[in-house]
Amino acid sequence: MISINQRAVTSEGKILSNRKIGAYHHIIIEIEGIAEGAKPGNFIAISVGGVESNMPLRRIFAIYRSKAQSKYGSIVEIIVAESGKGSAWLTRQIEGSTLYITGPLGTSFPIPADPINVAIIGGGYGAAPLFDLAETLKNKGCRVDALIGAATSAKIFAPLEGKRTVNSITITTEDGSAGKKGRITDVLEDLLKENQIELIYSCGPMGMLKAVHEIAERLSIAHQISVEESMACGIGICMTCVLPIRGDDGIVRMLRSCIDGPVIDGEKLIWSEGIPPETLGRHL
Amino acid sequence: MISINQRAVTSEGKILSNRKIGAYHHIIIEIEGIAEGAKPGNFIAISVGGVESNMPLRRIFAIYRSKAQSKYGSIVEIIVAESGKGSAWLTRQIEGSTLYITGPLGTSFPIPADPINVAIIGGGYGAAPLFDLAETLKNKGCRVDALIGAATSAKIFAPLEGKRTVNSITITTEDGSAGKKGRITDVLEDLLKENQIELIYSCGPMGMLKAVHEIAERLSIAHQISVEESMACGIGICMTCVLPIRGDDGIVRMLRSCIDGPVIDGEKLIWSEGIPPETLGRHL
Amino acid sequence: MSFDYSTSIAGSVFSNPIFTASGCAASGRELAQFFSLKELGAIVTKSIMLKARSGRDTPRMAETPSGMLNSIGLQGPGIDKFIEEDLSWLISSGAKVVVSIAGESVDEYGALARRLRGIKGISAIEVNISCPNVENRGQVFACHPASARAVIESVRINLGGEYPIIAKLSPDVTDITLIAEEVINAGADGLALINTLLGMVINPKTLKPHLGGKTGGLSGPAIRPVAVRTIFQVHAKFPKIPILGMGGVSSGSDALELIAAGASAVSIGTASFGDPYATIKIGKELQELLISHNFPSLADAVGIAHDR
Amino acid sequence: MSFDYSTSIAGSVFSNPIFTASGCAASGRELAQFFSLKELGAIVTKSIMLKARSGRDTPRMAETPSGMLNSIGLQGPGIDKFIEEDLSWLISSGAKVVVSIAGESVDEYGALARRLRGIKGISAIEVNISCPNVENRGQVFACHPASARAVIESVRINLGGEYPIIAKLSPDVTDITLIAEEVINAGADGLALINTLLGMVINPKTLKPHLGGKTGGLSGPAIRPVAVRTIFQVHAKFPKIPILGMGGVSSGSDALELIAAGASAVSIGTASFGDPYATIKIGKELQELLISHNFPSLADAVGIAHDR
Ligand SMILES: Cc1cc2nc3c(=O)[nH]c(=O)nc-3n(C[C@H](O)[C@H](O)[C@H](O)COP(=O)(O)OP(=O)(O)OC[C@H]3O[C@@H](n4cnc5c(N)ncnc54)[C@H](O)[C@@H]3O)c2cc1C
Ligand SMILES: Cc1cc2nc3c(=O)[nH]c(=O)nc-3n(C[C@H](O)[C@H](O)[C@H](O)COP(=O)(O)OP(=O)(O)OC[C@H]3O[C@@H](n4cnc5c(N)ncnc54)[C@H](O)[C@@H]3O)c2cc1C
Ligand SMILES: Cc1cc2nc3c(=O)[nH]c(=O)nc-3n(C[C@H](O)[C@H](O)[C@H](O)COP(=O)(O)O)c2cc1C
Ligand SMILES: Cc1cc2nc3c(=O)[nH]c(=O)nc-3n(C[C@H](O)[C@H](O)[C@H](O)COP(=O)(O)O)c2cc1C
Ligand code: FES
Ligand code: FES
Repeated sequence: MISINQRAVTSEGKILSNRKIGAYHHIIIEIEGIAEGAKPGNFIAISVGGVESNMPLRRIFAIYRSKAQSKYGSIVEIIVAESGKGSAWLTRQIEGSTLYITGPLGTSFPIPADPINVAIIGGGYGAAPLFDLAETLKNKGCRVDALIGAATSAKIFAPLEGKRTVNSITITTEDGSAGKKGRITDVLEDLLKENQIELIYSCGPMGMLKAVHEIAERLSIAHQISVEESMACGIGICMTCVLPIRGDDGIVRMLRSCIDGPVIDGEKLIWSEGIPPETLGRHL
Repeated sequence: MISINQRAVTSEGKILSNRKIGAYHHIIIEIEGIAEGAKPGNFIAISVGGVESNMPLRRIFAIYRSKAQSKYGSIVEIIVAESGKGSAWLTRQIEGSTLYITGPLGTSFPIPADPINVAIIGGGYGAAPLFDLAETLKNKGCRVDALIGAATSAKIFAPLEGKRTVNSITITTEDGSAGKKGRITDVLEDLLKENQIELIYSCGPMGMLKAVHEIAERLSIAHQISVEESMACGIGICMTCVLPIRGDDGIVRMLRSCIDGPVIDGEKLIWSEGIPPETLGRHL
Repeated sequence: MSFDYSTSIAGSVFSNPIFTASGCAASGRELAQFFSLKELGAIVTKSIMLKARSGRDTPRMAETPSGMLNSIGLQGPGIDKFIEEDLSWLISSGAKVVVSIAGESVDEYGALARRLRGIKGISAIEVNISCPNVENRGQVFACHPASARAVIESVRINLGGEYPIIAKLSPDVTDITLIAEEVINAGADGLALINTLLGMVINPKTLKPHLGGKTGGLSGPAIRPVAVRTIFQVHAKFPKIPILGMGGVSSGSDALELIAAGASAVSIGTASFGDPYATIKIGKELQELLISHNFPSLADAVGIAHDR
Repeated sequence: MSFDYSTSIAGSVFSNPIFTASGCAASGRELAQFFSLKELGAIVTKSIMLKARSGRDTPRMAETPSGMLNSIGLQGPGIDKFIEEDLSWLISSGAKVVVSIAGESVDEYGALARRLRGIKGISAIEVNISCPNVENRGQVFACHPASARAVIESVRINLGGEYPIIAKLSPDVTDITLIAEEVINAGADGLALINTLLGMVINPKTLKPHLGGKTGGLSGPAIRPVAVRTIFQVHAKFPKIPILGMGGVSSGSDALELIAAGASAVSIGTASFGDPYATIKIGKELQELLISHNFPSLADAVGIAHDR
């Protein structure tokens, strides 16, 4: 069993910039100790609501980019979609505000030893952690094709620098307001075949991950996914964030996606809804 | 029975200025509808902690000054002592912040029909509502002597404009850091006699009010007090803020200090601790 | 198509499902300067006792995280003065009125019920058998099936069927559905869920219990999950009994939670302390939410969480 | 004069009174990277059952105002694997360990106790008879005097007096002092107060219960007044029985409230989710507060609210 990310620290950060891009907020945070240990796929946990908050739990955000030695010091960047109360609070915080953060947390995307052809597939803000990954892969000599989809153009996260790191980028929107009209899965199979993709990295809503996985499985392409489960702690102490995962011993266990994930081998995840019957310790 | 202040409105205000003076914060709020109906002695109730606050109850502050037609629009001013979490939050709010306020609430200081000699006696921030009162009294032709006390000089609230409205001002501090060393009651009797005071207005901690009342009673001087009881609602609907008060019918009832007060005739208040035995409906 | 926002509790019809909570609107008059009481589904009055009562020592309240404790102890003028001054004013204002009663004995509840007979303009009687702010917590009739039953029987007999009886229960019991069962069998037409939870705050400076009465009743958003659970449990077992839900509602979305769990109407308590207009705001928000969920009427949403 | 921060529960001594709460620190290892576990009074492990258990369906948590619901359902590896992997690691780390156990039957509790005999390095056994996250809430042994008693007797007999027994009770009962009385008579050396309150959240979008398990346990600051009240009531009746207090503690001042009410030690649960260092921070704050109140030792503050 993998234990908590050994590089995690708890620290106080300061917002350097909070800008709206499309439907999202791009927040740059100056904070010591997190970028230093961060790898693509890791996430951070942020306290929300201030000193007299009625929200006791931290909120989880994938690291979009991080840099230990930028000209502003050690920085971490995130892409925030306003969803409920906590993310709404976050998007309202102005430059100079203090944030309490724990990170980097969770597993990171495994990097292939050899320069192979990979695809990064991002749904909505799920694209955020993939461009840093793309850069690492590029430096390894991989060919990287990107496929980014969302409901509408405002929800496509594909920053200019990101676009430069990849060999190609395909965009789909359900309403046709940007790129091809339709879903990621409408164009995925062609893209995988054309570019002879050997490994897929995907991040987005569970429905999308599942649809991608069906195609990956059919084409026998390895698939690393980053999942998004409700997390109360993010550090492995509460057991809320579990998913059924088959171990190397063949046994299915409910593993914590905050420490055994969020990056998981798509083949090991049991994709059915609920707790699968063969899970260790399943009751009744 | 007096009912809720008929001029009360609930409205959204904006902080125009928030400055530290001594141990207190002087906060000026632009808000429609409150100054219009406010009288000296009234208070306002302010929501604290922002949208995601863990503090469901409003905080109560005496109106220090208010002006319906200032050059900044309609304004209300308060003097805030940092006490617990809510007042601390308030002192941190910067210019431009929004505040949700209900007011003016409660009774006001009764103004004598004739120009008589009065004393205003304020303990700590209790002095805040008394200077506006003094101005009203001055305009009525009264002689006004002020006696302001606190533990230490930083807690003496006696603004320059305030000083100008009164005929004399005496200051006491327990540590001697300003004015006379000692308590209000050490100098009170002399002051009352010297100036032939006919009516006392006092506002401050209950212990001080009680000590002042003993002297007022002994000298047979009328005494209007402004009390500070814990209030959950401030508008008469919860029954938390009660005090034993003797009615004109001679019966003692637990009355709500938010609508039958905070300004109360000192003679009608039963000063004993707890619910007096003769109170209507006392149980056991 | 027009949306039907009305609700009914055992034959009494209300224009909308947002009521005040007993003890959180005094006798209605104080709120009347902020809005017309006719905008509310109903005013539920502060629980009234047979005789005048001064209540418990101060301090009577403590704020807690997203909640508050109160230990009012049922201060009030007694039923006669209440009827004469408060109730008559309320009825003449045109508001719908639910009168809440509390007694120290089974007989006292009966006597209260008799006093209320024949008054035109009362929509229902809420029988508070669950106030934790009494000197002897053994007096919380809702804590024990037999005493809960005895009170409701006494009220029913003495009321002579004039108004629907709503029994207000305490969440501080091992199995609230058992208490619900007893009071339904005893003739309660509806249930009010929930009264406050028994709590205590110790003052960190004096290290003594902060409240004059030591313990108090916990209300506010903090207790909402307990209210939702309780309403859900009781509605699952007694789907035909109307429930007046309450506990920590401060938005339309909160109210919808209680309705989906099984409440036919929702009382707003603590939220009115933080905002005198809370009931009005919540009423509007709830209506918008129900419409956006495509419910043709409020009634269609009641208990919907059980079917999905 | 030096301040004595240590505490003892039925003979087991701890360097300070701040423990983790069962289920809120897994088996300790996860927190060990943030600070040394030796800094804690003790680690209380996640309640372990006889066999491996996968727990309840997801989602397993919902945030609520100043609180949260969880419906983990006692997921765990089973006692054997726990002893082999988690407990051995914990003991070797030098941490003080309180092992929490949970069974589905009286016999299962007994079997768990037997399995734990003879393990060096356990400071106490916490017997969780109050987990609301089980399929059949009838299984909450702490809800009924007879079942509570039977479990503790079984544990006592099977443990052979090796470690102190701490019975963990539920606040969701009509009178917690009655349950306390039973478990004390059955041989509990201490009490853990309180487990979570049964609650529910309905998702405002789907209008279904949000949690996979429908109901969940309410924890966090929201429930602190209930914890303080419960500890106060039980300490008043059984002043000699040590209490491990818990429920919504997130600052030293909160911890002091529980101690003044009668707790000899305080477990920190939900607060650690919001801040991995919560236990350490609270421990420091509490010590400073106790010193500023001029207590020569922690022990002098225990139950002080009863004397003032
Ligand atoms: C590994 C991981 C990476 C993520 N990365 C990003 C990102 O880069 N950008 C981004 O905008 N969002 C991201 N999310 C989702 C983000 O955590 C939620 O949108 C956010 O927590 C919602 O909080 P809220 O207060 O706005 O909503 P509320 O509904 O008020 O939240 C209530 C509780 O539920 C939890 N919750 C609600 N929605 C989600 C969700 N979708 N996923 C997990 N927990 C949830 C919250 O954390 C909180 O504890 C990520 C989630 C995970 C697990
Ligand atoms: C009529 C009246 C006029 C007041 N005028 C002023 C003023 O001009 N300036 C000023 O600084 N303060 C004033 N106060 C006191 C002020 O209301 C409290 O200091 C403040 O509410 C404390 O809130 P908190 O969140 O900081 O403290 P907390 O201790 O966190 O408050 C918890 C709860 O207790 C209540 N509470 C705590 N202390 C008091 C108190 N002393 N009086 C009443 N309620 C209390 C709070 O309102 C809140 O509901 C006045 C109080 C009253 C009743
Ligand atoms: C100050 C106060 C006084 C209350 N008085 C009564 C009462 O007299 N009778 C009663 O049945 N409930 C009383 N309650 C309980 C409320 O009616 C309601 O059941 C409870 O507060 C939960 O709702 P809330 O969270 O919206 O406040 C009182 C509550 C508060 C806060
Ligand atoms: C996620 C979670 C899991 C829990 N698991 C257990 C458990 O396994 N055994 C137990 O006795 N209590 C369990 N509890 C209850 C806590 O130990 C504690 O009694 C409760 O949460 C109140 O404390 P808090 O408010 O500090 O969290 C759990 C609580 C939470 C939040
Ligand atoms: S979020 Fe707590 S264990 Fe994963
Ligand atoms: S503060 Fe609510 S009645 Fe006075």
